[in-house]
Amino acid sequence: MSDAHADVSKHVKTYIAVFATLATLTVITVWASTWHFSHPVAIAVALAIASVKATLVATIFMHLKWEKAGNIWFVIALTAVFFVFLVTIPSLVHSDKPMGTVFTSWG
Amino acid sequence: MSGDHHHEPGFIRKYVFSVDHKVIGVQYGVTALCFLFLGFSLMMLMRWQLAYPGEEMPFIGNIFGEDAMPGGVMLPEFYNSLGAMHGTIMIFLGVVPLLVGAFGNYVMPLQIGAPDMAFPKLNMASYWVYLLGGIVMLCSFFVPGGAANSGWTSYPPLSNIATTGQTWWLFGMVCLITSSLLGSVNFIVTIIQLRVEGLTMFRLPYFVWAQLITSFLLLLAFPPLEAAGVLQLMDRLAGTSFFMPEGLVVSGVVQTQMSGGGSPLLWQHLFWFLAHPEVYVLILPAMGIVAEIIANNTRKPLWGYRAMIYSTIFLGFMSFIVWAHHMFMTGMGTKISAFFATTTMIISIPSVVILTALVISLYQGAIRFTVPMLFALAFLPMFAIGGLTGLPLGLPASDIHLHDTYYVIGHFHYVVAPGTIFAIFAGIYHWYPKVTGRTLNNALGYMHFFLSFVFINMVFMPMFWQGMAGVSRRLYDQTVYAHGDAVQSLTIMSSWGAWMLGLAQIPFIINFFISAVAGKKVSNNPWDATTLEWLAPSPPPHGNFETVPVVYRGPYEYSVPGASEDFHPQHVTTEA
Amino acid sequence: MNRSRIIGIATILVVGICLIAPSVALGQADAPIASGNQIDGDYGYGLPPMLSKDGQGVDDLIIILHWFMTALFVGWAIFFVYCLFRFRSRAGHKATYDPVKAKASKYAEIGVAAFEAFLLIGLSMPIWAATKNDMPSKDDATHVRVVAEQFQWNFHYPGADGKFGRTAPDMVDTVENPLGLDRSDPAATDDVYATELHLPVNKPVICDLTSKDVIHSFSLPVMRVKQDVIPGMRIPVWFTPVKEGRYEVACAQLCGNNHYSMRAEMVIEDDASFATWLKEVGIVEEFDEDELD
Amino acid sequence: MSAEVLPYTVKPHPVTGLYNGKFGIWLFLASEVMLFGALFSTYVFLRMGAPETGPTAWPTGEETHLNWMLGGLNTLILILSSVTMVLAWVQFKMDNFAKGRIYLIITAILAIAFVAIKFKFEYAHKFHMDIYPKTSVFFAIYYTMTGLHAIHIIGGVVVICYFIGPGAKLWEENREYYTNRIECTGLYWHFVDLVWIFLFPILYLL
Repeated sequence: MSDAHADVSKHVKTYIAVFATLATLTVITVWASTWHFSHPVAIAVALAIASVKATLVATIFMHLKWEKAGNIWFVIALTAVFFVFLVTIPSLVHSDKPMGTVFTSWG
Repeated sequence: MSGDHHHEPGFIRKYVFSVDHKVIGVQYGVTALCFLFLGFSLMMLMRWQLAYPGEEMPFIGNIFGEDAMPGGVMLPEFYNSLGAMHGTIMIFLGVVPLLVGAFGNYVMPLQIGAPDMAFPKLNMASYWVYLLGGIVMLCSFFVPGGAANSGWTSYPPLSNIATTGQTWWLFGMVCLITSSLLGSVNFIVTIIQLRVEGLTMFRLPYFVWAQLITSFLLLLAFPPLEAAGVLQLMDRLAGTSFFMPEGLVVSGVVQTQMSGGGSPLLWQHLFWFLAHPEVYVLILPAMGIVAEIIANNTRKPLWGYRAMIYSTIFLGFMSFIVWAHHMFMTGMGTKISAFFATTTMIISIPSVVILTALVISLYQGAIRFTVPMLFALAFLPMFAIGGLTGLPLGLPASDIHLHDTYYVIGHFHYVVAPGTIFAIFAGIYHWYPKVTGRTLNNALGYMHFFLSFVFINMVFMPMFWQGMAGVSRRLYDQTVYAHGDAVQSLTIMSSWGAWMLGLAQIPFIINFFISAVAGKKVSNNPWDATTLEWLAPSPPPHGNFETVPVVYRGPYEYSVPGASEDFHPQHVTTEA
Repeated sequence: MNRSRIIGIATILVVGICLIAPSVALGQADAPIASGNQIDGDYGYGLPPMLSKDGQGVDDLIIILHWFMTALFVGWAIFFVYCLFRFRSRAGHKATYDPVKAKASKYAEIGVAAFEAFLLIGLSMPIWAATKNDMPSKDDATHVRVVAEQFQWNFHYPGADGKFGRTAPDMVDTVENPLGLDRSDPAATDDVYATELHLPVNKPVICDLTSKDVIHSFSLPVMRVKQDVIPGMRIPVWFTPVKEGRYEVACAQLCGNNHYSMRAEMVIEDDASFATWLKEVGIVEEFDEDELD
Repeated sequence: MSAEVLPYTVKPHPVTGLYNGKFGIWLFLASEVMLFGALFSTYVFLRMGAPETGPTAWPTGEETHLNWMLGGLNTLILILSSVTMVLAWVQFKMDNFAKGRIYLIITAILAIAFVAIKFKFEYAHKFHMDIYPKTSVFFAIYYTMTGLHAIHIIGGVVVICYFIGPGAKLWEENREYYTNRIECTGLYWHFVDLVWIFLFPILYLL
């Protein structure tokens, strides 16, 4: 990061623009939640907007857009892969069961 | 870069709150060895109850008080506490701190030619948080109801309804995990950033590679258990139901105070997401130590150095996606079990590659049977047994019979006890001269090795037969079952093996302390080794090297043809 | 020097084996089983008796695996010991710098991988699929609910109507109604509660496993059946006993202080004895209830 | 003391392009991803396991008793604080200490506002309504996730205040080092913001 002062000051505009976008997206996501989509669609929309916002924060505020260090990309990629496994696999136990299994002890 | 422009720090800064990686390494090492012995002592107590159930413990039966051992006979709750704490102490307070905290801290920066770790203060914090975790764990023995007694796996709902000791256990674990996280960040940055000139990634000693991959496992696998620990603390302290379904009836009392809606399986997933990579945290640095010692004592480059590194990377990656093979019996269908059984079979291949590479490294070598080499050599067949017996447990069908039996205990103890702990001993004998400037006594060392080798097999080999017979693990008294009673003789044999193994450590303990002051003084490089740590003075001063070394070649250039010496250190400029 | 070390190793190994042998022999004391009932079958150092129609696959897999493991280990160990002896450091012997071309190891690794794939796909997966998916028809099977609690196994038979009565947590009484059975439910009138698992021989059995408190594990070593009992779930297991006799039900998952004593007995008997027993236990149950009223 | 001896504490490594602290903070964030990942996993697990109806069904909309306006306001506050954080770094980078410090102070104030809204209006209101973590698994995960997030915010505030106050001495000694540390703090701060970006919809809106 050997940006000259001018380079960095150029970013300021970008930062403000990103803030405006993020604020707008926040409003949109709240607004969208009042549309009474069916549940899967509502979840998809909300998560999609959140992902866009997160991407903006990561690329601009966290400087990933200008980041050339391969190590950071490597760590992010590795973490992303394991994150996906961690979040998805445990929930699969609700569907993949021995025949005849039910989720109640009583009845 | 020499340390002479520093103010000489005071005693406290130098030996207690030190930021020097070597002092921290030694602190870790000594603390962890004490915990290792403590964990082993807990097991020696349990072995009495197992071998002679319900009989009064001789000599020391009365010192544990009426709450734990009335009339010298162990109570089941005390037995369960000992079991849970044996596992916890051995893994989290003994072996990992030794492999990573002690060897990693002391040896790794020296091997990469660094003056210290990248974040020395973080390093110090890591040790003190670890010690705090250890003290919390120890204190838990003295709270009402005793220490945690729901196994080292702490499966809820049992652990949720357990006595206060479990809360202490959780706080202790949060400390230990935090300590490991601080350590792992430090290790990765150090290895990537602080290597000296010329030391490319493929000139790194295998031990450093093992530490690097281990650190990634610590970094990414431990946080989920920290989260799970927080969730269990919430369950215990705030009355939530993360791991509790509705409609529980404990001892005839309907649990109406909790909302229900949780699942015990959630804990198991989060726990094993940590605990399977944890197995590789226990084994990879051990392989690293063994590889160093084998290369040095065969006087020959490691066979398949690159293949070993690629295998280790692959092993580390795969270790994150095999965790549910611990959970085949929890009501898993065919799809998830097929996925996890497949990944489990796949992960066995890189282990085979590494083991093969290490044994082929012996071929056409000139093997010196030094004490560290004997421990390192013993590691190979012991790890092979441990690894092979993992196969029947990794296949869901054969796991039906063997799951949660002594077979499992035998399997993972072969990996970590005669496996990893032998590697730890090998490392201690190997690097002791670097730390103290003196060698350990050889005669005591051989005695320690041979006795340990015989007795440790006497402890764990019978467990395979017990497991085959179907005896469940964690039984306070297996003779209540006909199939357990039939193999009680094996339990007695194991117990005697354990006690004899305890006695076999006496030569080591004597050797460890006496040699620090009275051992034979040696040069900086007593083993004629090639890696950078042997360039530094013994013991190395603050800042490690008198001049910053430069590296010209790979780590294991032994017996180079046409050279006058049979070793060619990494930092020597001249061609052989 | 080296020779003396090898002699040392040999001596210690011999001494070790000498120590092991008598301790095995000395340990063969017969202690009585807690319940005082005679448990059938020969139990020893190998696999316990296999008395289920479908359990042979598990045994076969275990046995094949152990031959495979032994072959691998012995082959590996021979090479290992050969290296230790042949390439020991001695006067006039020098290590070779260049790596040996070891094609054999590559083939061995590929062989191991291929054989593991066969074990997994050829043997383990079909057995597992059958254990999890091929539930026998409920019409020809004996259906039992197994209710685990600290530290006892409870067995609930549906009685003549083949229907289990309603159960609820607030009905539970540790002494009088461990199942939490609602006797006002018409399906519950003929339900039978027992603490021994009686099953007719040569007929498929379906056990629905539930737990009242913590995780237990329903283990029938002689049937090669094991399944964790997870609170909040009802998980079925099935098997077909083929030999009459009295056997053991074990808890294989740490469930608290007296986990070790969480043992029940399983009696496999002919249809007639089973029917008689069911009737007797049912009468006792109702008798108890009359007395309480 | 050791800072002078150790290479790459201030200047980036010629090959990796990173100074130690920046690499370290990224690794730390990776572990944080896994920490929150486990909680997200818990959320998904519990939600997918919840029955359609009955007392343990998953609450949505009004049933959550969560005020999306307060949540939304907090989202905006946190996003704004991310901007001021990055602007602070820009000012330090341009050698403008006084301005940078003002931005840091604004960041800290915004963060404190976030925590105040969280505790004073949201938690207090719910306690008042007798809604505690033990009320249902939804509130259990709500309190745990937002609580852990709030602890991260508080931790961040402590660090920012340190650099406004006693840590500012470093500026005199080594400007680049100080700016680097602000950059690392910023990376952490944006990450905390990023977590909230996900927490807000999954807890308040869905």
